[in-house]
Amino acid sequence: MIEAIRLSLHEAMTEDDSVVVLGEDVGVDGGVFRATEGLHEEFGPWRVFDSPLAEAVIVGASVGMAIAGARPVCELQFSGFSYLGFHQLEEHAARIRWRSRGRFSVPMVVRMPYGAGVRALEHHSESKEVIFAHVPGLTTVIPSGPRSARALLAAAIRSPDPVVFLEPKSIYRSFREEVPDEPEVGDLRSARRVREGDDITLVAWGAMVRRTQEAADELADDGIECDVIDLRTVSPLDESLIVESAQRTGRVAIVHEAHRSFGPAGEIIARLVEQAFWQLEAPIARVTGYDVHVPYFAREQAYLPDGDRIAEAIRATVEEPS
Amino acid sequence: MIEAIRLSLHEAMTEDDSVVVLGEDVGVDGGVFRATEGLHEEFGPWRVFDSPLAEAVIVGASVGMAIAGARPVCELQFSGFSYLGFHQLEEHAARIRWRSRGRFSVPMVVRMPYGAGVRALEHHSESKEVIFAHVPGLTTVIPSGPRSARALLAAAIRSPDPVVFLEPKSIYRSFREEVPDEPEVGDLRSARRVREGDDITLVAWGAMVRRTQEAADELADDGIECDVIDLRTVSPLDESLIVESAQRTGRVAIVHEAHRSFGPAGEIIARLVEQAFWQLEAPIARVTGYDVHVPYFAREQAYLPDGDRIAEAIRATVEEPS
Amino acid sequence: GMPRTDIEIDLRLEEMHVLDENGDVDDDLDPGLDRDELIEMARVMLLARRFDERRLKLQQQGRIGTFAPVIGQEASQVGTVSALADSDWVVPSYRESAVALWRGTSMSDLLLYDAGFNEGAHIEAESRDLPIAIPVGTQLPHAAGIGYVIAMRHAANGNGDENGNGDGSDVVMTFFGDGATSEGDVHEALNLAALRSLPVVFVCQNNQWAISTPVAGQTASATLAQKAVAYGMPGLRVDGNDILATRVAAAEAVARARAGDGPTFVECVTYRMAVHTTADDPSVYRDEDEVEQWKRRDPIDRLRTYMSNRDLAGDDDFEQIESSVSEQVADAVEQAEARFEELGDPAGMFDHVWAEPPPYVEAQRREVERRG
Amino acid sequence: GMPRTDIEIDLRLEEMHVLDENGDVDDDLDPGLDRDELIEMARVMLLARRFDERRLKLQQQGRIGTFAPVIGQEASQVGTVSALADSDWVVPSYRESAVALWRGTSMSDLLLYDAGFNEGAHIEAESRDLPIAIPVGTQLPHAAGIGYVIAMRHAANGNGDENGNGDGSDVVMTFFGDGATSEGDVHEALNLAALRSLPVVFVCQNNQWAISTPVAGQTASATLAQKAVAYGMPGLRVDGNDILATRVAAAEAVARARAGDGPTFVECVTYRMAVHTTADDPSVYRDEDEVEQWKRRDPIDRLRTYMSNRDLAGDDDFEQIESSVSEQVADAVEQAEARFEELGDPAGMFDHVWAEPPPYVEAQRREVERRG
Ligand SMILES: Cc1ncc(C[n+]2csc(CCOP(=O)(O)OP(=O)(O)O)c2C)c(N)n1
Ligand SMILES: Cc1ncc(C[n+]2csc(CCOP(=O)(O)OP(=O)(O)O)c2C)c(N)n1
Ligand SMILES: [Mg+2]
Ligand SMILES: [Mg+2]
Repeated sequence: MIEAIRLSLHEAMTEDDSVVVLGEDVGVDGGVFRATEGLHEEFGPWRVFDSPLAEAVIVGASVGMAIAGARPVCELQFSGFSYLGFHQLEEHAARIRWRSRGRFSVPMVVRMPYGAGVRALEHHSESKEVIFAHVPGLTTVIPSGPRSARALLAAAIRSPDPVVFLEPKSIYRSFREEVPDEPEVGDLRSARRVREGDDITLVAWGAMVRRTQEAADELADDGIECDVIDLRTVSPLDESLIVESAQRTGRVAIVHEAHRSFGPAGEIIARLVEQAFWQLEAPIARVTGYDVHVPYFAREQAYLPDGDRIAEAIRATVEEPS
Repeated sequence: MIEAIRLSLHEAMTEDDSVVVLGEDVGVDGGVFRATEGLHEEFGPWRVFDSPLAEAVIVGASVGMAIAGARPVCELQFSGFSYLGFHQLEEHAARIRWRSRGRFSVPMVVRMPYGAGVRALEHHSESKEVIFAHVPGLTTVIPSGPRSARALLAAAIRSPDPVVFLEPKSIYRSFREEVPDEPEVGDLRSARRVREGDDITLVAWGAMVRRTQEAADELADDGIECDVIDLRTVSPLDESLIVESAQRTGRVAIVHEAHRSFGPAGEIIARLVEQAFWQLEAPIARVTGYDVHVPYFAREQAYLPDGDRIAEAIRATVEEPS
Repeated sequence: GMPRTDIEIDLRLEEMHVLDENGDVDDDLDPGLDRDELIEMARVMLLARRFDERRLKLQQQGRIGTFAPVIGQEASQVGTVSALADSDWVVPSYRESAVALWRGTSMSDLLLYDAGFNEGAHIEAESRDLPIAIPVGTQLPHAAGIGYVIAMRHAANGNGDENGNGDGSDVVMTFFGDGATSEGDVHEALNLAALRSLPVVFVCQNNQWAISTPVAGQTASATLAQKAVAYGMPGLRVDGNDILATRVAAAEAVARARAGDGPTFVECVTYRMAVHTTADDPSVYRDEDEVEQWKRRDPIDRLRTYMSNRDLAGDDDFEQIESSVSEQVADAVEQAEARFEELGDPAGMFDHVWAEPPPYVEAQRREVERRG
Repeated sequence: GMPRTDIEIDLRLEEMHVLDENGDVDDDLDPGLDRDELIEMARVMLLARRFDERRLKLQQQGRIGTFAPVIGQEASQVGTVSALADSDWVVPSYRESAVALWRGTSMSDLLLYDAGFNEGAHIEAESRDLPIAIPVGTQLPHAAGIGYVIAMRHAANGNGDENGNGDGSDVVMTFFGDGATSEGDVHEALNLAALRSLPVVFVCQNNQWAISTPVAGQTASATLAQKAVAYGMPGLRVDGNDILATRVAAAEAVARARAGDGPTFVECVTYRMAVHTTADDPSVYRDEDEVEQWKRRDPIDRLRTYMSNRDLAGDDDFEQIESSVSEQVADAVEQAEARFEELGDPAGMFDHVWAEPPPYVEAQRREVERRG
């Protein structure tokens, strides 16, 4: 997926010379995950800015760049450090269009490696997307694989409003996928069905999509057919697909790596209760990270939802007598 | 309520000389809402520290103070500026006990005026409690009136772990309530039933409790009896009372001023779906702030849940045929 | 050898004033502004002053909400902003009403804003003035970002050297207070701007107070201008109640920025003569004496004395300014109050949040419309 | 008059070195440490070096995860931390393994940490060493807060003057890098510490790089020490590969803090000889030449030369240190690997998050226990 992201950045920079890449170590080094490799050499030190080590001004200067007509794509080295720049997102990026009554807008993207699973240090495994998702005016995207990452990033860069683009680092290099020769521009407002089934609706995003699909494959052997939805954009939430699916299957499980309490599943459940209550045949299951700090890496896999936990939740939900 | 808070601070400072109050303008000025009035004069410039204008170090120095054995109670002038210090909460306050394997702990309180309704400027009307509620290790408290504010603040100061104490500024001076002569120490782990009824469960906190109670009073005239629960502590969530009530009434409405999407109601709904699914007789209603930035004050009352919206949601939920 | 040596600071770090308290002037530094410009400066300073006086009354009457008066700081604002071209950028905090008036912002819009209507924040299509920023110091990163884009484009267009520096770029001027210097964002923005030699002028209005906190309670630094040393940036500290000094300093900083020689930290030493905002009661924390002291250095009086001494304007000119300003303020209030009536459709809260609102937000808007 | 004058900086801001590259010493500044202490310093420096070399291998073999080697910075760390008493506080970042070893942290704990076990972060009950802080610069506010409590108690106990300053208080020493100086938290903490004259020593290890960003890409400031000017704080810039210089500077700063005269900014000019962390490949962004240059100033070699020149230690002493250190490292690895086996109960992730976990978190723990 990291190559798809690099490709997408390269395509955007080639096509539009107002695209500026900035962040810690994104230049000469090409980024700690190599997402920006080669860009500094090709586009030079203005289009690709090795910034000082200062998250607030990385985000805040991006806001200014966007106001001045550029399309900044800034990288925060890990989402666990994004909180140092969060106030610039909440207080400004998300509000400048509104505050200026449409005079200025903030077409910027904040990319961050996100999530657990790469045996990293503390703060390098965070998944607190709900913090961004709760802010009006922000779009929060989490791709689940190379092709969607490339297309969604292209869409994010074109978006007229700010986008938080969370890249599940555990799938940066975990599997390959063909991407078409031609650039693709995704849709930031729609979820995608990645498997069809009538027995239960599974909702996941990011690295959890694959784990969920694998669990679904396994259960298919037992005759349980899962409808798997990759949210792609967490917020604004595309409720239509989820609601339609849940109305059909009557049973739902949501899988995310974020902490459970006050996590993103709550919103999905709330919408389903509002819009599919009468069709629900069983409690909605949450398979999530626990309500503890992501443990150091010796235990991180025990923190993350895995095939067993997902399968167990699916079985329990499907077997619940209605 | 502001007097109850001041009283509670005074009681704590008198009883325990490790309690330190700090923040912008909390000293000589007594705080922009006068919550700390008189403390500087009585306890001097060490116990009451007029800090520089710098939220990250207000929170971060409080973390250090707590590590060194003090009980800091810092004030952030408005919750809308808390994001500048949020990383210190997420990365340190909430984690130091865990990170140091229990060697150090962080018994600190972060007080902040919170919520809309006082005709204030932008950023002075925010209610993003979910951001704190989602962080493991943090306790998030929102009192609903003088007596509970005093008791809960006393408990927060005594808490062995960090507490975010959000003070709904619209009820700072909106109504009076007797407080007992003796100091009271509240319970940070329990919600409280403030009205009994069998027809519907209403969950609210902070300034919304009163609005909800008023709506409940009104509906009682029409024979609708509401069970009203004041959450008090948003996180860790005391699910037991809510679940018990919902199992009994079968119908629930949640009232909060925060934005709806990815807001706190989602978690309550998720728990109810997990634990009271079979007793629910109607979709759970959310009466909340909208998914837009809190508008400037000419429209803030239209943003906030009011009696009409609450009553309408209650009626719709109660009338839903099961 | 010399194992222990002082670190030399190789930066311009200067203090300056032009007018003395009697309106006398240092000829070497007198910028020699022409009469029309001086009259215009005097007019806008007075306009800002009278506008605030009126707003304080309106607020007391409950006709508008809280706001931050500029009274006492008019020279710090008009002197600096007047060194800009129209095509330059302005990045204000929340106290820059004299800046806004100099730049042509509608007073009735400002009143609308004060009355709690988002519509009051309207900005003209071609304007390069950012909206008010309330979170202290957080606007400085924006100024750096705008400066970055200016420098980048300048470099791309082959103007200036490979660093994008050279003659004639646009300039960004940003305003902040003494209290703001404690904020991390201010530090990060100053550092970035100096690192990349961006065309930004940082105007720090040291009005002695951050609400109830005096400068001495904010930092142990003897001056705020010396904070520039941390960034390898030149610093200028000027008498902020001396409009010639603020103008000279700003013009120098603007010229440096325009020439591609990077940012300057300009400290204007001034005084907040009124309340912090109308929610504040300064009698709790400061002496009326102090205010009286500063009244003697009133920036409007000093400009007037200078102009009289130099025969650039007489009493009748000032009377005429006074009456035109009064009329302008009265008109603006009337206009604004008429608009208060028209506005307030609650569904207006949904305007401009998104370029394209999501369906469920549209549904919320319809709900609000239905309720009316 | 003098309308335009330079701003004088009334602060000590000095550069200093004690040892030259040949191990010769400036007699005026030689702290005259006794042989035992020098031997102990040499031992811990070597221990840190060998420990890192071993960890780099273990990491390559996949037996531990990523970590940040201290190689090249041993004098910056041991020289400074050795100026503290045991009862003083240490607030580290993530690269302070030489500091940790000086303070007696168990090497097998460090290895456990490197292997991803939270148990490795264990801290002894009486220890005043904070755990590793990974978010760059965010630990400085903690140092300020600890310093605040020390000063407050000092004042309350009637020690020192009304500012809590006077003889004999505890001291806090905090460590951070060149890159960290760009962070807002560092700025805010320095400002607060200077404002209240807190007993904090700020040790900035300028190892020339923040991952791939050289100091010149971090700030336009000519030195990092001069950043102290922004806070009205004294600054010292020392040769960070000269353990006598780092020790002298730290001792001076510690004495100042202990006496109640406030914080000091100490810049140790040193070099990160190895990778940033094992996830990093420096060949992408820096020349091997540069590394070679710095190798000539290896802090361990320089101390050795000094000690030999002064007949404080000979080859056999160094051999003995070398072999005891090797043994210690080998023992620690063996011990740690034995512990890897015992640990890893997944439910351990719930330990120490709360003093009293909420019921639903307890239920989650039971779920994990059930799964095993
Ligand atoms: C980040 C942030 N924290 C706190 C506040 C509350 N507040 C508003 S103005 C102010 C003082 C600002 O002082 P200064 O920077 O000197 O500017 P002045 O008001 O004097 O113009 C404070 C604390 C805020 N608006 N933003
Ligand atoms: C707030 C934050 N942002 C980014 C990172 C990622 N990161 C880890 S170390 C580092 C460079 C730090 O450089 P410096 O302060 O010079 O310390 P050094 O690593 O050289 O010891 C970066 C960017 C981080 N850990 N924390
Ligand atoms: Mg001020
Ligand atoms: Mg470094």
